[in-house]
Amino acid sequence: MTQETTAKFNIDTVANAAVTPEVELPWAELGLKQNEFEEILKVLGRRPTGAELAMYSVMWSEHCSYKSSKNHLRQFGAKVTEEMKKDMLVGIGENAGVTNLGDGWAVTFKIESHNSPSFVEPYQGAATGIGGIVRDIISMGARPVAVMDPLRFGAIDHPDTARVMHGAVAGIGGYGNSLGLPNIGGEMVFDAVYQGNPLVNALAVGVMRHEDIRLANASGKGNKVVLFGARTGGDGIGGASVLASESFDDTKPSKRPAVQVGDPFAEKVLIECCLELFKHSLVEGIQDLGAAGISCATSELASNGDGGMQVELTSVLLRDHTLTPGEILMSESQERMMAVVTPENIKAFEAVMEKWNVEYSWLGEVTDTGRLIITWDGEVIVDVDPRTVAHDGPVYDRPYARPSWQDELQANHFNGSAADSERPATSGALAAAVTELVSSPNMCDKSWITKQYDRYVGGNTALAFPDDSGVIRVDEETGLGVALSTDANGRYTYLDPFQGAQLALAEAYRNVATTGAVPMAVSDCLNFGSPEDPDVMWQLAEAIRGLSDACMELSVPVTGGNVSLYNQTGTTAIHPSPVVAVLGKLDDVARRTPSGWREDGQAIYLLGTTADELDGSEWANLRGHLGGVPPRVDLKAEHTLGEILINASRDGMIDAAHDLSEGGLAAALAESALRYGVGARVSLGEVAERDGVDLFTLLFSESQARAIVSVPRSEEVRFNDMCTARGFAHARIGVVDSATEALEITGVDSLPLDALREAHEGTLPKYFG
Amino acid sequence: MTELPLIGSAAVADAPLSGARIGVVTFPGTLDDRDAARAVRLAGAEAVSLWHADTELADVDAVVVPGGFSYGDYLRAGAIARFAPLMGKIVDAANSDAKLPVLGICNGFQILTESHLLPGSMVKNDHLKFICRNQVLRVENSNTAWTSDYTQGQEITVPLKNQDGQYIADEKTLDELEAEGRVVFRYVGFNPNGSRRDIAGISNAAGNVVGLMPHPEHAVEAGFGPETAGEFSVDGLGFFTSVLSQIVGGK
Amino acid sequence: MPRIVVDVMPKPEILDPQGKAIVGALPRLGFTDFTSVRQGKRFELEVEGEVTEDVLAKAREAAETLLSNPVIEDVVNVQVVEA
Amino acid sequence: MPRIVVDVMPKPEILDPQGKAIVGALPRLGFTDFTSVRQGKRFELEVEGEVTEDVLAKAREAAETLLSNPVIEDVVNVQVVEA
Ligand SMILES: Nc1ncnc2c1ncn2[C@@H]1O[C@H](COP(=O)(O)OP(=O)(O)O)[C@@H](O)[C@H]1O
Ligand SMILES: [Mg+2]
Repeated sequence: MTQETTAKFNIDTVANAAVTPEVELPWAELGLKQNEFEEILKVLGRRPTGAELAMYSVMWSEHCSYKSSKNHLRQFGAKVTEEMKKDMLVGIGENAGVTNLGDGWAVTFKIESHNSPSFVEPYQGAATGIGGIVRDIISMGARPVAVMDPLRFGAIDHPDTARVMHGAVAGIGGYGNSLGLPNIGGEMVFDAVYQGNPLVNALAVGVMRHEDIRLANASGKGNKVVLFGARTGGDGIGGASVLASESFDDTKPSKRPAVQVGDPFAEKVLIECCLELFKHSLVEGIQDLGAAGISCATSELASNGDGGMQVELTSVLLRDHTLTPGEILMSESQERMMAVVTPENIKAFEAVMEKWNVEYSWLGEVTDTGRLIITWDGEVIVDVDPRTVAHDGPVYDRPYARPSWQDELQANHFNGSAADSERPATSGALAAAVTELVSSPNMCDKSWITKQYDRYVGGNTALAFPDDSGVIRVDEETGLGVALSTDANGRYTYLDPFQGAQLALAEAYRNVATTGAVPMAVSDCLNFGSPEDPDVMWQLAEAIRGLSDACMELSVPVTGGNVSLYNQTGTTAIHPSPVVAVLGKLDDVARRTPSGWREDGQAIYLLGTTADELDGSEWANLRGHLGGVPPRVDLKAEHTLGEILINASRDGMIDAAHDLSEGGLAAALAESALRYGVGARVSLGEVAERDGVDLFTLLFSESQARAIVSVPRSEEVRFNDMCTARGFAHARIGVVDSATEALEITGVDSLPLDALREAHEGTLPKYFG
Repeated sequence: MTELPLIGSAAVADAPLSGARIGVVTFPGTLDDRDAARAVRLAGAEAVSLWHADTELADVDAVVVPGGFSYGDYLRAGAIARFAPLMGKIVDAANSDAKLPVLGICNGFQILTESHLLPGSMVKNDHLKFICRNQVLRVENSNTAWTSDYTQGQEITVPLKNQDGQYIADEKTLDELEAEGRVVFRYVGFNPNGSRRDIAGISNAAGNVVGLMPHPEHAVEAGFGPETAGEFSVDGLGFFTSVLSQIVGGK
Repeated sequence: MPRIVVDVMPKPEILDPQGKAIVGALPRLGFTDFTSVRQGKRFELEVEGEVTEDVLAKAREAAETLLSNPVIEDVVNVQVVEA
Repeated sequence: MPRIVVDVMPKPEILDPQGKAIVGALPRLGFTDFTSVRQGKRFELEVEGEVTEDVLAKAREAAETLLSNPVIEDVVNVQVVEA
C-alpha cells in the first residue's frame, strides 16, 4: 500500500534531545505533573523527545495508568483463594480476563466506561464505547457474542436528559446492532447527580476454544509488527494541540477532532478478519488500539514480550497527512488493531487482509534489545524501556478520609423523617403506591430502550430484557451457556461505599443465580468523582475494599474492569457508582429460569426475610429522601439463596424466579405478573408477622438476599425440604391465577394487569416520545 | 406440571437426507448468515456458504441473502452489496428458466430491491428508530417457493429488527403487486415502520424470489426466538421447509 | 483540488420520514417559516487533476447508478466546485 | 414556492464512514477518477411567501442548531433557490 509523501516536520530526535537539554517542553499542557516530568527525566537520563513526551503523557494519564487507584485495586488480585483461581485462565492485567467453562470452552468479558465522550456527543460517545470494549474482547482471541449497557442519566424531566438519552441509546444500538451482537441487558437509572456527567458503561462478552486464547505480547526476535484496520487520524488528540510545536508546516489544520466517530462496519469486518487470523494461527500476539493508541499498543506489546520492538512511524497509514509523529502516537482513531506475525505467516496474513479488504501496514519488528525504538524516516525519535511507559508509571497514595458529613448523612433515616410523614396504610393508598412505584423513572419498563437493540442476532439469546440476567448459549450441541448481569446502586454506595459496593456484587450475583446460572467471575467499572478530593478517594478506597472482600466471600474472582474518575460537575461528584458485572455458567441454557409466572395454580414462595430497610430505597427516592444506611449485607445468605435457586432450576423445582432488589417485593410481584401477563393472588399477613414488619414495609423495603419463585404443585414438598435443609427462610405467599387478570394482594386494592402495564410502560414514551 | 421451560435442541443434524444444498451469502457487514445457515440445517438441508466476491455461483438449489448491514448500509441499505460479483450471478439464475429460488431477508430484501429483482424500495422507518420486536405477519400468498408450507391467510410470529424497513413503491406498482398476488406477507395488528399497505414481504412474478423485512431465521428453535406469553414461535421454519420440499420434489 | 458535488433528493412523491420529523420539530424550536422540509444527500467527490468532460460524465454515471436509487431518489445536481 | 437549500458536511477532520464505504466501492464499479468521497446532507426548506433577510437568518439558525450537529458537522451552504 502506498502512502502519500510524508509531511516534513521539525523532528526532535533522541540525538537532538541528548544535546539540547535546555529545550522547554509542554509537559504541563499535556497533563503531566512536575514530579512526573522529573521522573521521566530520571528514567531516560535526558530530556524526552517530543514523541517520547507524547507517549509518557498519555500512558501516565489517570485513564491509562490507574495511578490513583492502583494501590487499592491490588486487593482484587490479592484476595483470591486457590478455589477462585481454579477456572481463571487469564487474570487481571490482560485486555480482559478469561474463565474456563469446561468442554474446552472459555469465556471472556469486560466492562468499561465511556462517560465524558457520551456527554459531549451522546451518539458517537456511546457508539465508540461499544466499539472499544468489543475490541478488547477480540484481542483475547474470542468471538464477541453479546453486549450490555449500564446507563445513568440525569433527572428524567431535565431538558438535557432527552438529548443524552436519544443519542446514547441510538449510538449503542447503532454500533452494537451493526456488529451483529445481541444486547442482552443493562441498566437505566435517572438521578440528578448524573446531569452533567452521565454514565455510559459498556460490557462485551466473547467465547473461544482454549487453544484460541491470545495475549498482548510481542515475542520472538524478527517477528513483524503490523497495524491494521482503519487509518490513523487526529481523533482524541484535540487537547494535545500543544504538540503543534513539533511542526513548522503552516498548512496544518488548527483543529483536531474533539470527538471520535465510530465506523461499526469497519469493526464488524475487523472482527471477522481477526477470527480468521486466529483460526489459522497467523498472529503471535495481538492488541487492540484504544486509549493512547499506538503509544499503548507498542509499549504494552513490547513490555509484555521477551525482547524489544523497533517501529518506523512513517509507515502508519494516515487519514490526515498533517499529523506530527507525537500526534500519530497519541491518536485514538477507532477500529485499529496491532499484531505480531512471524515472517513465515506474512503472506497468509496479507491474504486474509485482502480477502476482507482491510488496510494494513508493516511497521517494524520484534527485537532482542529490550528497548522500544521508534523511528521517523529512519531517525530515532523514541528510545525507551517499554516497561517504563506501560507499567512503571506513577502510583499515588492519594490522601483519603471519611467525609465529615458522612455521620450526619447516615443518621438521617427515612423512617420517621418528614418525607415519611404520609406512609401509605390503607388498601387504596397501598395500591396507588405500587402503581406509583412501577411507573417511576427507575422502576418503569425499559423497552423504549431495549426495542432499539437487536436481541436476536446470533440465534443464541436464551434470555434478555426484562429477565434478571442475559443468557447466551455458547455450545449449540450441549446447550452450555453463560448468564450475565450488571448492577450498581449509587444511593446505597453514597450512604456507605463499603457496603454499597458489596450490595452491587450481591445483586448481580443474585440476578445470575436467579436465572439458574452458577456465578463464576466478576468484572467491574468503578465510576467515581475526583481522586484528588479526599472524600471521593475514601469512597473509592472503601468501595474497592468492600467489593474485594465480598468477591472472596462469594468465591467469585474479579477478572478485569475499568476505573473512571473525575466524574463530577465542578466540585460536585456523582454518587459513587461501582458497576459490577457477574458472569455465571449454565450447563444447559434450556434450564434457564425466566422471571414471569405462567402456570395457573403454581405456588408463589418468598425466599428470605424482610426488615425495615427503606433508607436509600426507591420509595425513599420517590419521596425525595436520601439518608441513613443501606440494607444490611449478608453474603452467606446470598450464597445460600443462590444455591437454592440454582439447584431448584437444575432439578426442575421452579418455573419462574425473580430476585428482589430496587423496589422490593412490590416491584418483583408486579414484574413477575407483567412478564407474561399472568396474575396471582398473594397474601402477606403471615410473613409480615413472622418478620415483624407492616404490610407497607414488607412491600417496599429493600432487604437483600430475597427472591420470589413459582413452584409447581408437585414440587412443593421437595422445594420446601430443600429450603428447610439449608435453613433458609421461605414462605408460601400466594398462587398464580391467570383468571384474575390482576395482582391481588390481601390488604391492597386489586391491581388489574392492564392498568399496571399502562403505568409501567407509559413512562419512558411520555418523556422521550 | 413439572416440565422445564421448552427449549429445543440445536444439535447439528447429521448429513441431511434431502441432499438439498441451500446457499447463504456473506457480504462484508452481513450479520445473520450463521443464523440463516442454522435455519437451513434445522429444516433438513445442507447450508453452503457463498462469498460475495465469488464469480461463480456454486452448485446450489436455492439461495438465501441474509440480513445485516452490508457495507454499513451507509449509502443506502443494500446499495453497495448489490454490485457484488456474486449478486450478478444470483440475479441471472433467478431470472433464468431454472428459476433459482432466492430469499432476501431484511438487508437481503433491500439488496434484492436495489438489484431490481424485486420492485420498490425501503426507506427509514417512519419513527426513525431501529426497532426490534416480535411481529405477527399474515401469509397472503402460500404459493411461492418459500411459503408453500404455510396456509393462505395463516398468521405467523417472527422477529423484526431494522432501521430502514419502510417499504415504498409508487401506487401503480403497489396495485400491480396486489393484483398479481405478489404481496406475500403483511403486518398484522401493528405496522412497525410505516410500510405502504402494511407490506412486509413481496415476490417476483414467478414466485421464486421472495423478500421480506422480518426475520424467519430467528424463529426456528424453541427457546431462542420470539416468545409470547411464555410460548416460543418456530413459525419461521416454514420458509426453509417450503423451499426444501420444492427442491426435493423437483429432483 | 477540484471537487464534484452530487446532490440527491428523495422523489417529490415519496414520503421523506426524516424531512417530516424535522418539519415537526421546527415549530417547537420557534421556527415557523418553513412549511416543508426534505432531506437528501450531498456527496463531494474529489478528483486528482483536472475535471474533464469525461470525468464529469463518469460522476454523472456514478450518481445515477450508485449514489442514488432511481426508484426513490432523483439526482438534482452534478457540479464542479473549485476548492 | 421559493426554497432554501441547506448543505451540511461532516467536518473535514472527522472520519466519514459513509464516504469511506463509497470510495471503496467506486473502483469496483469501474469508477477510478475519484480519490475521496464525503457524504453530507442536503435539506430543502420550503417557504410560504417571500424569503426575506429575516427568514434566511432563521434558516441559518435552524441549520446551525437543528439541521447540523456542530460537534461533527459544518453547515457549508445556505442559499435561496427559486423553484
Ligand atoms: N440500558 C439497558 N439496556 C439493556 N437492557 C436494560 C437496560 N436497562 C435495563 N435493562 C434490562 O431491564 C431489565 C430490568 O432492569 P433492572 O430493574 O435494572 O434489573 P435488576 O433489578 O434485575 O437488576 C433487565 O433485564 C435489564 O437487563
Ligand atoms: Mg433482578
